[in-house]
Amino acid sequence: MGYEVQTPAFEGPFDLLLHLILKQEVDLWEISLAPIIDEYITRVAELERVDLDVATEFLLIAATLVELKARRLLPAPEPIDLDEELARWEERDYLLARLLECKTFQDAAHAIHERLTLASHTFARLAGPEHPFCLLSPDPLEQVSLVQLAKAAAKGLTPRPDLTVRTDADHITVARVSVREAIEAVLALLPAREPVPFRDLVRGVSSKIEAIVRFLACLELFKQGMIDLDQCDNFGDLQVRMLAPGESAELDLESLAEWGDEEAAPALAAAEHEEQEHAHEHEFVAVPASWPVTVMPS
Amino acid sequence: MIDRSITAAVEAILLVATEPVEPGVLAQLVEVPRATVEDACAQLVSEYSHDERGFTIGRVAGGYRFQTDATQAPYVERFVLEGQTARLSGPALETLAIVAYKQPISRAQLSAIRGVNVDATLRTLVQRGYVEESGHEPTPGNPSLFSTTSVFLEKLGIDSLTDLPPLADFIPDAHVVEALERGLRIPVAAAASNGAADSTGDGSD
Amino acid sequence: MIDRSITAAVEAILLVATEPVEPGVLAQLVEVPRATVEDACAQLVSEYSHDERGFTIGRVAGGYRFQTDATQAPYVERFVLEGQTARLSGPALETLAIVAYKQPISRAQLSAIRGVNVDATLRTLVQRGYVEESGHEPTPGNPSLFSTTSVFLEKLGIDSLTDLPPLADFIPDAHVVEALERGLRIPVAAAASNGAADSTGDGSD
Repeated sequence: MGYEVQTPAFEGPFDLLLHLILKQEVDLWEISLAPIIDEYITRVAELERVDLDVATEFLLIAATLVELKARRLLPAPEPIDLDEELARWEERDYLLARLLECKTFQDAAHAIHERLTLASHTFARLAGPEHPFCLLSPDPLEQVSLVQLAKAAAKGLTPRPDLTVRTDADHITVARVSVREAIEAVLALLPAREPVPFRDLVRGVSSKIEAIVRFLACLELFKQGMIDLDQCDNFGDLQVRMLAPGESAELDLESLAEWGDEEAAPALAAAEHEEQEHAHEHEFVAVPASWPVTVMPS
Repeated sequence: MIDRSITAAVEAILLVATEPVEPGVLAQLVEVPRATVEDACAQLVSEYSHDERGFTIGRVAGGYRFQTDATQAPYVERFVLEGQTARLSGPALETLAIVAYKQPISRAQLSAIRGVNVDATLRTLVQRGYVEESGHEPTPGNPSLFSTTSVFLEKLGIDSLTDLPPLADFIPDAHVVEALERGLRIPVAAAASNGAADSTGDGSD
Repeated sequence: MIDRSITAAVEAILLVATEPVEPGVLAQLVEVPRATVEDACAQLVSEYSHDERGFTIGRVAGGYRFQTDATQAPYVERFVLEGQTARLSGPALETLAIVAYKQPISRAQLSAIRGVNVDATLRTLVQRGYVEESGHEPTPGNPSLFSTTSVFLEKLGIDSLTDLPPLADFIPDAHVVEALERGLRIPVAAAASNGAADSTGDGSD
């Protein structure tokens, strides 16, 4: 049996662990750790720049979990080394402390959210002085320097990351992107034999979700033996090469059905919009179990 | 006597309004006849006066608005003169700056860039004389295009728009091109030749 | 009871203000002690509430301001079409909470607590005006430190950071700690001391 971990778009390992332990009441020993780690690696792969501190932190936590779990699986050695035992508790306490801290701020965030909502029901008066008086006020621009103006323009023009969530899901524009279409797009972009960086295959796509789906398309093509994937260095560009007719298989469109595009794309899109608190259950990315989710350097 | 729920709604709406609100609009919002709105306002005026409030409701330009009571003018003048109200709010300054760098620009383009409705801010800027309607876009509906005025240049102490510091100096690298593209209209001929590559000179044309 | 001339002056000034006015500034303008201003505002708040007015005086971000009464929100929202609907996402809220309680705080410290990279969420918060760069850490590389802004206080409708509920209120209670401990329990020691008593989790693997 074993607990099947589905991996919604959690904001990292703490979120995920808290969810599993507190909400699902899962005993960590019953969890398969691989999906958690896969999920994390997939996320890291999506990042443009890897924050080494955070990545290291995750490794430490993952290692602690693996160790805790491994010990659990092995029969206890007869005499227990006291030092080792202490170290083990130390590791566990560290993880526990981190989780408690994370939980504390999650609850604080909840309180702040409530205050924000409450306060959003009152509106401040912004009209300012009425007619004769408004002429009296010193000219506002006199206090503004050219540099301030330019900074304001830069601030206003810098594309704002859209991480906001609307109140209900109806407002979310779901980008309907299908893996099938992405496969066609990828095939159209790939030259006969030259390897192309994956980066080039997503040039010009308008949303992250499209890029993700193109990536999935590449994985599908790889699985079907149509293309070859190669990554020379850690975090290096993923090279995508079309296999020559002789070495490649036929594209099996039938198997694409397992994608259930209608389901998968909205799920991905929703995940990209960042989850609403209670919507975790609906945002699992529908990745078939047989999938090579990570592409490691060869 | 008008019901409290009606006067309270009228008070709340007038409090947040930045321009006089027509009785018809108030009537629609509060879902009562226009005459009721007018009675409500009259009643409020008399209550405020009876309670010796520092404000009243005035009827100007066909609408109602909150205004200070004439007896309090000395205090209001002092407050306004000290410049407490004179700062351009962050959003207003950003909108003005975007007009400066992206002119001529339509209301819709501004709203798209700012991510919010800019009507109120734009009105303030026009009232202040910093921004003016400078033409119309040759698209359906002929939306107005806005540009900065010579008053704007004067206040900033510069001769022409070319004296504005290049925007590229203030935008983090990765965002420059995208930011510049966002604000760009597609003036048919220019876009074809320059595209977005022309980053620094953008403010000047 | 505060004299009518004082309350009226306070009302008039607050009516024309576009940002919360500090009690000290009001005191200076009206030429009364600060405490009198505070009493006057408290008195006005209770009068407005008694009279069922659609507005009140709020104390936010260190000052007083006129604001609509929460009960009138439906009417006001109808009028102010651009509802302030853009909600913060869960992750953004959590990051905001950490900044609020741990400020000033660096990006790295934030990431460490959240367990994920916070660049994007932090950028949203800065752009929304909730958070700003407030200084630099005196360590190699001088990383930026972030703090909440007065906009944050205004949006929360609180006067100062001390009005935030104490963080201690959110420290997980015993049953959460217990659940986490259970989730992370180290079975070996238990197995050694208790023998076979601990049998629940074993079968699953």
